[in-house]
Amino acid sequence: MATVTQRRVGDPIYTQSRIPQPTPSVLTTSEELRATGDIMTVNFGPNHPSTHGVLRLIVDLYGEDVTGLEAVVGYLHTGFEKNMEQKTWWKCITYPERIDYVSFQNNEYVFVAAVEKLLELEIPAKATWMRTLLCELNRIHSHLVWLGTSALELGAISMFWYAFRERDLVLDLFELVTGERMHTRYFQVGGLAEDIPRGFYPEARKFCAWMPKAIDDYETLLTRNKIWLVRTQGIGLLSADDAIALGQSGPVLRGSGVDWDIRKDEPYLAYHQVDFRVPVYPEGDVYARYRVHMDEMRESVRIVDQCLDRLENMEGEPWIADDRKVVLPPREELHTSMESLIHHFKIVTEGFRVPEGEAYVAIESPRGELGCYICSDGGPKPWRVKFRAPSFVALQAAATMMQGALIADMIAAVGSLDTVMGEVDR
Amino acid sequence: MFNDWLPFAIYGVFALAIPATMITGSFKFAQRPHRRVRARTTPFESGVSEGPPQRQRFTVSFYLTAMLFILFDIEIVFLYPLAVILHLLSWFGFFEFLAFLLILLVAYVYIWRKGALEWH
Amino acid sequence: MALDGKRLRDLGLNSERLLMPAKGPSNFEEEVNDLEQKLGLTTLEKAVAWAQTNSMWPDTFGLACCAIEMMAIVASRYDIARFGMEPFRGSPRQADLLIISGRVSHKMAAPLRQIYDQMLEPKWVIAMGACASSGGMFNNYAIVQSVDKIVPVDIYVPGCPPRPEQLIEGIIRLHEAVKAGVPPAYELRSVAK
Amino acid sequence: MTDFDAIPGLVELIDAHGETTIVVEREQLADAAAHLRDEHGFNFLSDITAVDYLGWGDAGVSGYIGTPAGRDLNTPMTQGYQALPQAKPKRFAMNYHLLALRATRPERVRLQTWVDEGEAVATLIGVWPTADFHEREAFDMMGIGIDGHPNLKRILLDDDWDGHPLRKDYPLGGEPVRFSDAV
Repeated sequence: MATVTQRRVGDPIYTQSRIPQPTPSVLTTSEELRATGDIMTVNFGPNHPSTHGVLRLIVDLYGEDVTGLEAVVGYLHTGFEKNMEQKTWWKCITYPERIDYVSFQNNEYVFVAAVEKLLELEIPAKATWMRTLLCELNRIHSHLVWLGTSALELGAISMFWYAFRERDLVLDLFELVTGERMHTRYFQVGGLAEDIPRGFYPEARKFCAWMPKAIDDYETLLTRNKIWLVRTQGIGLLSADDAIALGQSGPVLRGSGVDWDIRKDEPYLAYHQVDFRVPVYPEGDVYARYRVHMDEMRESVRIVDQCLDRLENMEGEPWIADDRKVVLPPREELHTSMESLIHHFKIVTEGFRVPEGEAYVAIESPRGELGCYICSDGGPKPWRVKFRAPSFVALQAAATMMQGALIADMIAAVGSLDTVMGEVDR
Repeated sequence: MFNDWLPFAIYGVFALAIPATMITGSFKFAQRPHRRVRARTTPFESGVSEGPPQRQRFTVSFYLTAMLFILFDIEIVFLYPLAVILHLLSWFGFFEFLAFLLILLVAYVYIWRKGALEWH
Repeated sequence: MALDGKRLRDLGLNSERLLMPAKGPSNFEEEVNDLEQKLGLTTLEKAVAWAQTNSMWPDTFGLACCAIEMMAIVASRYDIARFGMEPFRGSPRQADLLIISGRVSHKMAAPLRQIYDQMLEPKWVIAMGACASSGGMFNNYAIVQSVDKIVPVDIYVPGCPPRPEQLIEGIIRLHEAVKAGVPPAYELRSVAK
Repeated sequence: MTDFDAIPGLVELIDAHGETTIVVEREQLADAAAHLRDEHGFNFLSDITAVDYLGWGDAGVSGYIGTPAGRDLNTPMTQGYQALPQAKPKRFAMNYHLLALRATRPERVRLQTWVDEGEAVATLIGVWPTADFHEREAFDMMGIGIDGHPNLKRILLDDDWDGHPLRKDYPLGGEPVRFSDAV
C-alpha cells in the first residue's frame, strides 16, 4: 500500500556518473555508516535460491538498505580455455556450448565463426540461414529461462511454469533437428554437421504460430501488473554512458537507451537480409530490461519465420563447404577416390590445420556481445582461445546499480543482469 | 454438569494427543546422527558460514515495523468472541464491529500518510 | 517412421518397460526384489521408508548446465510433484535430497561439503550429469574429478546434460532402493564418519 | 580506414583477416589508450586477452597447411613442408579489443602490447572502468602484474592458489587417464 513517490519514470536516469570510485565493481560502505556499528555483512553465497547460479555477493546492509556490495566469482571456474588448448579444432567445438549453457547455440557459432575467419572459408547459403534460425531459436530459449527465473525471484512463481512450458517446445525443435535437447553440437567448421531432417519445417511453423500468443500471455501477466511495476520500475538504474563505460552490452545496454545491436550494426550470418526491429528503452531500470527481453522474443520469432521461408525452397543444396582440407569428404566418395581417403584420414587422425594468426569475432548473444579470440600457430590445436563473456562484464555493473537500493531491489537488479555463472567463470 | 464439559474434555485430549505423538514419533523414528558434525551447529549462510553467529545489532527501523505488525495483528483476537455470538447480537453486534474497525482504519491511514510503512 | 502430421508426444517417448512390454522386469528390479527379501524390513521400517520416499524434498543446488535441466523437471511437462518432490528447499536444513547438478570446481568443494554436512539425516545424494559423476570432459586443474571425493553419492545419473526423463529415472530408482531398505550412502561408505 | 599514426608509443600496425592490430610500447600503453578513446572515439573496451607465447614454434609445423592463398587440391601433399610461425618479440601479449560504439561507422581495433616475465602493465581503469575484472582475470590466469589496480587479487581461483593456470608451463592437471596422451 506504500505510495511510490520518489521514483519518477521518464526524467533523465541520473546526471553524473555513479560508478564507485576506487574500484568500479566494489561498492564500499561510507565511513560514518560503518561507525554506527549497525552494518551487517551478509553472504548471498554460492548456494542461494535467488542468485540462480554460484554467484556470491558479499553485501553490507544498514537495515534494509544495501550500502556495500562485492561480487565474488569463480565458484564454477572450469578451465575451458586450458582444456581447449589441448584438443584439436574439431574436438574443441563441444566446449563453447558448455560455457554459456543457456545460449549454447550462439556460443558454438562464435567459436566456429572465429575459426572460419582464420581459414577464410566460404559457407553455403543453406548453412548460413539454418545457423541464423537456430541462433534465434536459442535466443528465445535463453530469454524464456531468464524470464522464468527472474520472475520467480520477484514472487511471480506462475511465470516460471508458463516460461518453461514454451522452453520445452523450443527444445523439442532442437531435439528434432539435432537429436539432443541442449548442447546440440550441430555446427561444424564450414557449415552444419547434418542436413535438416524432414518434418522440421511444419513443426517450426507451428511453433512460430504459437509463440506470439504465449508472449501475449506473459505480457498480460506482468506488463501492467502493479506489484511487478513497483518492484521493477526505477530500480537498478544505469545511465547510458555508465553502461558504455562499464562495458555493458545486450539488453542491459539497450535498456539504458543505447541503440547498439551487433546483429544490426555489424551484421553477420544472414541478419542483413532479415527484417527485424531492435527494441531500445531509455529508462535504464529493471522494467526497461524486461521490456527489451520481451520485444526481442517477438522479433526472434519473426526472424525464425523469415528464415523458414528461405530454407523451405533450398532443398538439396549443400549444407557444408566442400573444402577437402577442412571438411570431411562424403562417405561414398571414400570408396572411389584415394585423395578423399587421404584427406579423411588426415582430418580424422591429426585434425585440420588453421593458418597462423589471431582473430576476434563478436556476435550478439542473448546476454550481449559474446566475443571469441583465437590464436593459431598453424598447427592442429588452438594456441589460445578466449571468450568475452557478457555476463562476466555485467556483474561489474551490479555495484553501480546498488546506490540506495533495498535488499529486495538488489535481487531484482542482479536478476535483470541475466548473468549465467558458467560464462562468468569460464 | 459433567456432560456439558464432556465435549471440551474430548477436545482437550485430542489437543494434547497430537503434539505428544509428534514428539514421541520424532524421537522413536529418528536415526541417530552419527556424530555431532561441527557444520551442523553453524548457521546456514549459503555455504560459506565461518562459525557460530556473532552478535549483530539490528537497526531500529526493524523494531518499528515489528511494533506496527503486533499492533494490528492482535485485533483479530478481539474478533473471535464476536464471531461466536454474532447471531445473538445480530445488527447491533455488526455495527459495533464496524465501529471497532473504523477506529483501526483511522490509525492505519494515519501511519500510512506519516510514512511509517516506508523503509528509511 | 513417418513424421509428418505426428506430434512428438504421439511417438511415445516412454520408459523402456512401456516400449518393450514383453521384456519383463529389468535387472534393476530383480536386484531390488531380492534385496527386499535379504534385508527383511519390519512393517514399521517399511512404513517409515515409504513415508521418506514419498516426500523427499530436493535442495536447490544448481551449478551448471544440468541445473537448467533440473529446473525442467520441476516445470509442467516432467513434473516431479507427482513423486512428492514439489518444493525445492532453499536451505539444507529442510532438504532430504541433494541433487548435485553440474561441475564442481575446487573453489566450490568446501561450500558443497558444508551444505552436505548441514543437511539432516537421513539424506541422499544424486550426482547428476557426467561432470558431477566423473569430472566429465573437464579433466583439468579446476574441476573435482568426481563428487564422490567430497560426499558419498547414492545415484549417478549419466548424460551431459541428462534428459529430464533420465533424472526422473534416477530419482525413481533411488526411491525404489530406499523402499527396499538400502541404507543411505553415508552409512555404506564411511566418508561421513 | 582511419590512420593510427599519431598514437604515442606506436611500434607497428598489422592488418590481417580484416582486423587492425596496433602494437604499442608497454610504457606508453595508458597514453595510447587515452589517445584512442579521446581522438578516435573508441569508447568501449570489450575484452582484454593475455596470451602466453612460451614455446611458440618449437614444435615445428609439418604437413600441408590450409593457407588462404593456395589450396589447390591436386598438388601432392608435401610432407616435409616446414612452416614455422613467425617469432614473437616477448613472451606475453596483452590484447585490448576496442570498439568505437557509435551509430555512424562503428569500428573495432586490437591494441596489443608485449610484456615479458615479471614486467607489469599499467591499469586502464581510469580510461575504461570495465577493465577492472578483465585485468584481475589476466593477473589471475596469466600472472601479468597490473600497476595501480585498486583491487588486484585473484578473481576465478582460490586466493591461496599457487601458479597461474593458463601459462604454457603450467600442467593441465586433472587425473591421468589410460591412453590420456593420445588426446
